[in-house]
Amino acid sequence: MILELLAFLVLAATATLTALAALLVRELVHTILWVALFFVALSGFYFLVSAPFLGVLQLGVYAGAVTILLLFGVMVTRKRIFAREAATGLGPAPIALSLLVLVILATAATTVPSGTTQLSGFPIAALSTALFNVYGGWLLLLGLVMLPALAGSIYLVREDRE
Amino acid sequence: MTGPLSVLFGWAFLVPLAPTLAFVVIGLFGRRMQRLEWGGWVAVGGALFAMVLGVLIAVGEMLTPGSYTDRSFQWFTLAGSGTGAFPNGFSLVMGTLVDPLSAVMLIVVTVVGFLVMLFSIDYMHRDSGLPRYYAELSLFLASMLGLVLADNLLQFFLFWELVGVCSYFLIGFYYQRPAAASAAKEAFLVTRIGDVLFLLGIFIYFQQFATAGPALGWAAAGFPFVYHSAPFLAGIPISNPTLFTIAGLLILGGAAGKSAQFPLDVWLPDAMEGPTTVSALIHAATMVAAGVYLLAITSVFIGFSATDQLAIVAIGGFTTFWAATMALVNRDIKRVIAYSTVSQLGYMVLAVGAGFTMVGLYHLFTHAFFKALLFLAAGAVIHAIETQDLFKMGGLRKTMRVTSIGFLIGGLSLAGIPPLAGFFSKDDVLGGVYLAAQSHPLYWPFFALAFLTVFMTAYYIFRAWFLAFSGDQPRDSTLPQAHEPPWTMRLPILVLSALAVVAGLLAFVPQFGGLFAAGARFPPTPGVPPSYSATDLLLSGVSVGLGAGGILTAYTLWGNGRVFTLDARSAAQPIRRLLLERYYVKAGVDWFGLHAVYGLARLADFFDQYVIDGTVHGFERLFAEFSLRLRRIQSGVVLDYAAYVVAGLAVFLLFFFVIVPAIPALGGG
Amino acid sequence: MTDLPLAGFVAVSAVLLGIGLFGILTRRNFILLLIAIEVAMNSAILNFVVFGSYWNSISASSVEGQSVAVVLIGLAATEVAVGLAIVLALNRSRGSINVAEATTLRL
Amino acid sequence: MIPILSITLATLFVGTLATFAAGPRARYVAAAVSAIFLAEIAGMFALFSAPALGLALPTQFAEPESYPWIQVAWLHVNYTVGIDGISLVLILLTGILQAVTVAYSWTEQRQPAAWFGLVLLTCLGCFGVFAALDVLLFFVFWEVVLVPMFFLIGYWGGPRRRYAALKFFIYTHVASVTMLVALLVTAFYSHSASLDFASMAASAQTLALPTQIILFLSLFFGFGVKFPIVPFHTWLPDAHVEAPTGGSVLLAGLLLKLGGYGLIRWALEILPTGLQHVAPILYAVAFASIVWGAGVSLAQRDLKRLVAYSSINHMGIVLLAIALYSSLGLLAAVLLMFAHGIVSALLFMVSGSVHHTFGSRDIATVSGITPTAPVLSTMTMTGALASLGLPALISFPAEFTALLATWDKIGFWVLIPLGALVITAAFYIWMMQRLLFGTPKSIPVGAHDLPYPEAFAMGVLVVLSVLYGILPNLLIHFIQLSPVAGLP
Amino acid sequence: MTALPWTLFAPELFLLGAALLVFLLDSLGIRRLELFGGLATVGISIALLGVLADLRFAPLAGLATVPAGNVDVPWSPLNASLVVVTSFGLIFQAIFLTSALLVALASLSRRSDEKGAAIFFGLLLFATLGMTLAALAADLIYLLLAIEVTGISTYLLVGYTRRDARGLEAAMKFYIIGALSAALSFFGASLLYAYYGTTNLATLGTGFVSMFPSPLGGATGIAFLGYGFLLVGIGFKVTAVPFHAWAVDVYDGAPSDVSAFLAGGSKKVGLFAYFVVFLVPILASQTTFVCPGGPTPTCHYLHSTFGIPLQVLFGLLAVVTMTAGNVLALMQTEMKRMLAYSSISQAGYMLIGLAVATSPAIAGATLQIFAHVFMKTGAFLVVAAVAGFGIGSRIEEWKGVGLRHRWLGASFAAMLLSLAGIPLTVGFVSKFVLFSAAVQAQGWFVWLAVAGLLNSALSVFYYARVLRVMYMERPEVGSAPVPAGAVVGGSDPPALTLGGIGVGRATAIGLATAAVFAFGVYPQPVLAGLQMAADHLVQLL
Repeated sequence: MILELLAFLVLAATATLTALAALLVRELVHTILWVALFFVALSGFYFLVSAPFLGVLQLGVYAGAVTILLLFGVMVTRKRIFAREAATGLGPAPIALSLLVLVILATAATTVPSGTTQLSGFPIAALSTALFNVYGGWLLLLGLVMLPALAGSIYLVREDRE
Repeated sequence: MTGPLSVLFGWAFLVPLAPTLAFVVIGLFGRRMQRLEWGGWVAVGGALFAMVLGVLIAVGEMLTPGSYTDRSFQWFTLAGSGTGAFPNGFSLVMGTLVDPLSAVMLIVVTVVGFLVMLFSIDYMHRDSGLPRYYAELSLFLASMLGLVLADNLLQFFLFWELVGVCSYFLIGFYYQRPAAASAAKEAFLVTRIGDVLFLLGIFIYFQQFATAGPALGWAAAGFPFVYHSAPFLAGIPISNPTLFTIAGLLILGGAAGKSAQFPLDVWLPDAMEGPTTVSALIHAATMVAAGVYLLAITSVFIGFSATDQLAIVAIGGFTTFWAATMALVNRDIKRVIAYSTVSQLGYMVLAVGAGFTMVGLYHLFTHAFFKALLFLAAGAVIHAIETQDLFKMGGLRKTMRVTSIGFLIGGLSLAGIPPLAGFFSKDDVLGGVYLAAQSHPLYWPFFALAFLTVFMTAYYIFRAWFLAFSGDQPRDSTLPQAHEPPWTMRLPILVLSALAVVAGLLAFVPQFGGLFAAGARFPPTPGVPPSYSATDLLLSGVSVGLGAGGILTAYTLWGNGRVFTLDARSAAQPIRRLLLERYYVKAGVDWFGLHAVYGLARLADFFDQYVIDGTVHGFERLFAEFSLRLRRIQSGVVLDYAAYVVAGLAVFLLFFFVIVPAIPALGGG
Repeated sequence: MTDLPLAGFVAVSAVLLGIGLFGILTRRNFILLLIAIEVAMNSAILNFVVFGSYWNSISASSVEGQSVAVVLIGLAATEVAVGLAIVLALNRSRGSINVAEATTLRL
Repeated sequence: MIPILSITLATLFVGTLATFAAGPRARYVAAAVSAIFLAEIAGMFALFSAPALGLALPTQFAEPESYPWIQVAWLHVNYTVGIDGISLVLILLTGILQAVTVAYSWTEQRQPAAWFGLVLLTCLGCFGVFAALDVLLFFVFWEVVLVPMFFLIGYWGGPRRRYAALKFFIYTHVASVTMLVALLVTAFYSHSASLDFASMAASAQTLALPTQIILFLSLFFGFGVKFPIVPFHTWLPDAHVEAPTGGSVLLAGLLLKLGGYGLIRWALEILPTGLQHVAPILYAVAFASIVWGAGVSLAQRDLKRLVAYSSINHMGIVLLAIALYSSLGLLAAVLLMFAHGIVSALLFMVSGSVHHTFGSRDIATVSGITPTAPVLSTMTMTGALASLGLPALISFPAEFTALLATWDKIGFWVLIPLGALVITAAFYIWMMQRLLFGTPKSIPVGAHDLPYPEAFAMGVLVVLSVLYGILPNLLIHFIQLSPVAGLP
Repeated sequence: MTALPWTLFAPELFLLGAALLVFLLDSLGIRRLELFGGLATVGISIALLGVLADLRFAPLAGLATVPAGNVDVPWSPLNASLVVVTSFGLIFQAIFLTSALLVALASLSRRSDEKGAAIFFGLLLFATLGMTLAALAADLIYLLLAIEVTGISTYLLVGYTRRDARGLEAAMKFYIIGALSAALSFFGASLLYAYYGTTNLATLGTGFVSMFPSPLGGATGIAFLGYGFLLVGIGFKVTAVPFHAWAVDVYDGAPSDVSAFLAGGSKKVGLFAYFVVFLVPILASQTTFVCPGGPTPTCHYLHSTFGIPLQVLFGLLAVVTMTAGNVLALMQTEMKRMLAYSSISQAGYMLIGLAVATSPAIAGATLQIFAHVFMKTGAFLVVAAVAGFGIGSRIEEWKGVGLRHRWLGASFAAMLLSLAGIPLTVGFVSKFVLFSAAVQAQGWFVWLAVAGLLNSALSVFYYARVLRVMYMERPEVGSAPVPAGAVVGGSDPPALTLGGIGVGRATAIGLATAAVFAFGVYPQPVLAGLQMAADHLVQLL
């Protein structure tokens, strides 16, 4: 019990801090490292709430593929993080806004019963059955998202011949 | 009641129709006729027909005393809905009514009309635009006859307006002269003020009679009440005497406008910008008398109110004096006669107001002839020497004998020298007012003014005669050689001279006098001329003496080519100036028109453009400005756009978490 | 079977969303923006997973939440891919991936 | 039963399309359409006069033609057309003005097909408004009028035409929208069975009094802007001044009448109680319009602007007459609308002819045109005199009745419109003095009297104003075949 | 859990098939615009015919007989059905397909040497596919994913010109805001899932009888949060203010044909999503459900507290959206941006339907959506056509266009008048029905109608201004290049020829114009269908 709670707290801290760090560090390559760590921390959560399949998926897709993709993007663009970041025309308003949303969300979170709750996972087989059976439509749509994304992205990044 | 000529009464509508046809013919084919100079003769023909028929009808009326004949058709009708002010609806009619009053007027209008038309043939032959002149004159004649024969107040008003507009056009006949155009405008607008009051007066009568209609057994309310209702009047309960008083005052307003009574008198002297023939016909004999005629036909209602009568007496009496003073000093021959017209109209109004309706009409009758005579004679002078300035004239007696005699007869008649026409009628007026003042002490001052005016009248008209006709030769030697006018002009002068002599005496012919005695139509105010009692004879004597004194004064100052000049430092000089400037009324009216009314209008226009429309523009600018400012949020920076999204999110969440719980209607609270 | 404070998870996901929004609003580097969007997306996925487990503990047949999570992980990855494609095209065309500089279209 | 209204609508529609397509020969097509339209109007009069049809019913419409248009559970819209005496007279006005506008602009050179087509379309819209007995149909035609007028002003107009066209379009559209909302609220709040006039009029009586008052005021604003009422009138001078002559003729002659007609049909008849309760407001607005229109006219130097402001004055009297809510008042209002349609059309034609003959409409600089253009001068005088209410011309019976009704209903308040009559006379007379009379000034070389088409068009109007001035019963008889007869 | 017959998906399959065929042919090296365009046109046409056939032959009044699960256990949080075929959805499908068809037709006339024809038509087909699938959604996640299909396709579609910096900038903005919105949507969905334990649209937001206690108990705050996030996330698609800002830049930067599709087609999917997501809680709050035998631990009825707040919020959103859109458009100098703002304000009108949430209002809003397809798609297509003459997007460049090209001018004028809500056009009818519905609902909804009508009056300003430029002003010398073959001479500006537009585009514009008038004069069949669909939707929910 305590162990789980402790794990939760550690993971929560890690996830939050890595996410922040990823957005705030000056070197883009470091950012990618923090992001990877963030994804790992999230997958830790999934293990914690008895969703090991998702944990693995998270590790594979995010910590693996997405991170590498981002790294690739960084290398191609070869741009350092700009000297001063938070300087849009709106001044400090964005920070205030995101804080405001955060506060409201946190307030709402307090209405959630504060006691511990039982969270249980289920066999991976059940998940896959559901995914390909009941929720097949979602996967189908995911495929339909990926198809134009693939075609379009390739077209977009391809150099013109002439 | 039928008489020898009463079969003609039904055909009375032909009287105005003849000049109407002349108007249409000249209007349509005038330009083609101009070369052949037919236009004038068509008009003369129309007027001749009207005169013959009109006089015959009048004679017929004399032969069947006290009769009246009404022929009418419905103009438009309104079906009643069973409720409201006119439960049975009402119908408006047009028609002709022949009775003693209209008979008198028929004679005046047709005779003077015909003579003036005839006079015009040569008088106007040098002018361009003659078809227009004859068309307008014919239309005027038609309208005037329509007015005279009107059998109800609405029709009366309709033709009243038409004669007004004809007068407007005829005053402005020389429209290229700014003064003429301006005078025409002034005449129209000043009389329009009166017309508007008159119209309201009509409404009041109409409504009152419509209310009383069922009591009178009328199926539908209507306007034919002026004469028809008179016999019933005794049976009408006057439900609202104040309203009747107000109506009488409003009618007086209308009459004052048309008859140039104070304070609406300013237009008539200026109207002399028109051709002299027009002045003779319209602004002396006929149209200006329509106001008096109106008072006469409505006197039956006005008689209900002492206030109205006093108001009429006051207006008439004061105008008599007021206009005469201005005539004393004027240099313009036509304007002198014009002031005299205003003054004489004042006598008529005075008489009607004092309750002697038929006396007023009697004076109207005689005045029409001698005033037209004066104008035509003046016209002949102007035609001959092409000036209107008395101080340039002189000695015309020698070259224009007929004219000078005509003018003399007219002048004597105007001055009230017996046995000329003016004597009898003016005497009757004075006598009547004297009689009325016995029971109405407030009439005295106006009687005094009117009496005093007799002297002034004689003075100013003979001042004019002496200046123009006596002496050896014109004071201005550059004037063209004067000559006696052709027969078309001489004939009307001669005829009118004769009428000016005999018109007064005609009243002693029983049949003719009967017209004026037919006051039985007006029960509250018998209009019988005063009998010649001792007081009357004394009054007549004093009046004639005053007239003679006036003539003598004029001779002393102006006779035999003398010119009386006032010392520049004389105490009378400011008075003379005041009179010449017409008491500054004209200047005041002009100022009022140009600065007060037009100024206000300009102000309103400014307000309209810059405040009302400015507000509209303000809204436009407001939106534009708002749009331009709001557009700045579209900065092109995608991060800003994201911020809007998040801000919207924040607003929604705040709405759900702060506002919804706070407001019971939304499910919170 | 684990007992954990549900509110804690909700709080974590809220904080993650907040960080994501903060990143989206303040970063100008397109790649950092992509990362911020991923953070926000993952907060949603976390919710789905956690509440999926919760509802599953109530009714053994409820696999909805985790199924959603699976699909969303795929979707988020696809989005990153598309985003990167746009980054590359933009970089090639403008020579910059600073999104705040791309303001040709405005007003 | 002959569906003459639908036939007329169809012929007008086909005629309009044909005119658009006719190219340079558009004017002949337009003339033919006008002739057919007039013939059909004659047919309507004939049908109306036929006693066998038993049409002398006060509040019913002759031959209502009704077909379902939009029918869903909660919304019943029909194509319903029908006319009563009021519509009939205004339709006659439409026919007359269409014909004379076509005649007046016979020699239009710029895009003639579009010009004549748009003129016909405007008249089609007006006809539709006068014939429609359904809220939606009414509104459709009401707005249809706007578009061609927008183009007429904006393409063929004067120097500031674009501004004026936009202003006209937006200003009146805002008002229309208000009117539509009020009508919809009336229909739905009273649970009217359909949007048909009869159904609306029947059910609206069930509304609560405050609702009726608010709705009436909204409708009044909506229709009032078209009138136009002070202070919502400033679109009018701009639109009129910038519009081409034909446009002004239709604008003043027909479009202003839409406001009056709408107020009678869709406000007075549907919400009579509302009207009676707010009558003082209407009086006040009417008085303001009357006095303001007359007063501002006095200050105008531009002939067209003067006539435009005088329209405000005259329509103020119409409003007053309507607000009286009496049989006589309503009769006067309709008569006055007809009269104003004829007379203002004549005066706008005069302005147009003065403008292109003498190169300016400034009455302070153009002076003494009578010797150069006697016919034009005569037309001007007739128009001005008719407009100031001279007897024997068309406005007199109307104004007279209106004022009588006013006196009958509200007593000495009638002094306000009566006083304004003097101002009206003043500005017309002064205009005539400056424009027609006096020494000829700034008369361009080669200035000539009216060309035949213009003289013909104006001549027709002059003849009509004399004819109806002398024989007003020709109209009054028909106007009374309407709710006019049913009012107190 | 019920399997649906494949035939129901025939339209979608045709679209998918066409899309795949396009990509396949492209990868085989066959690069012919006519071929791709033809494929797309045919595919969309067949799909549209299929949808229309469904509408016609399937029971219009009660299509949702297919997913029996929905009907059998309406309150089950575990309902697994993702797809439901409703007449409402079918109508939306038809709307989407119509927009796509017009764009595809017009795009047939693109320059045939243009690169990326395959990708254009492929993405267009995919975007359309996503929209049609969204219209079948019975499940929130399914709905959001389908929208994502459209989203991803359209991001790329906007940037498909690849070399065009403006297009790429637009794509970038579109993408960032779109991805943000997607994240917010899914976060909202996760909260709703947390609260209700289901993602089934028919259940979400209802006062449901839960077999299980929600972990959140009565903490409706979480659900409110979920709705708030969804409002924002979908609001991006709808271009509701303040989530609209991207749209203007994107419509401006994207090729006009793509803008036509975005404004005419893809934003409607957001509205559809609004309808199916939010009508449930709104309508649920209007009905009372009582557990048989009173509330028990296993049957407790949560009366939906979301209804009125959501309606108010939608009302505010509608008013703000239409007003801001109109005000922003007032002084606009770019044609496409003006049309974009106009599109935003039109979205505001449509939102009234949600605020009022009666079946007439839903029908009215749908009619407005239907109308908007023709007006806005048509307008952007004309802009593209006019651009073909070298006349750019600045409004002042359009001087005299109406006179130079009568047919294009007349079409554009018709579109503008329709957008402004002038009668005899479909835009008027739709507004009339919509605002009538608001009035019919009485209460404060009347003010929505008033606001809408006043706004439509305000909008007249900028539409009329364009008409003024097109018809009442002469082109400045040299400002507009005179195309070869134009008739020069006389005082009239040179006329533009019909040939320059291309048959496909001319057909598309012609169809749109004809529809604007045809449905404007006789909307009865469409309205009756929409009303039935709306009635059915309301019953279903």
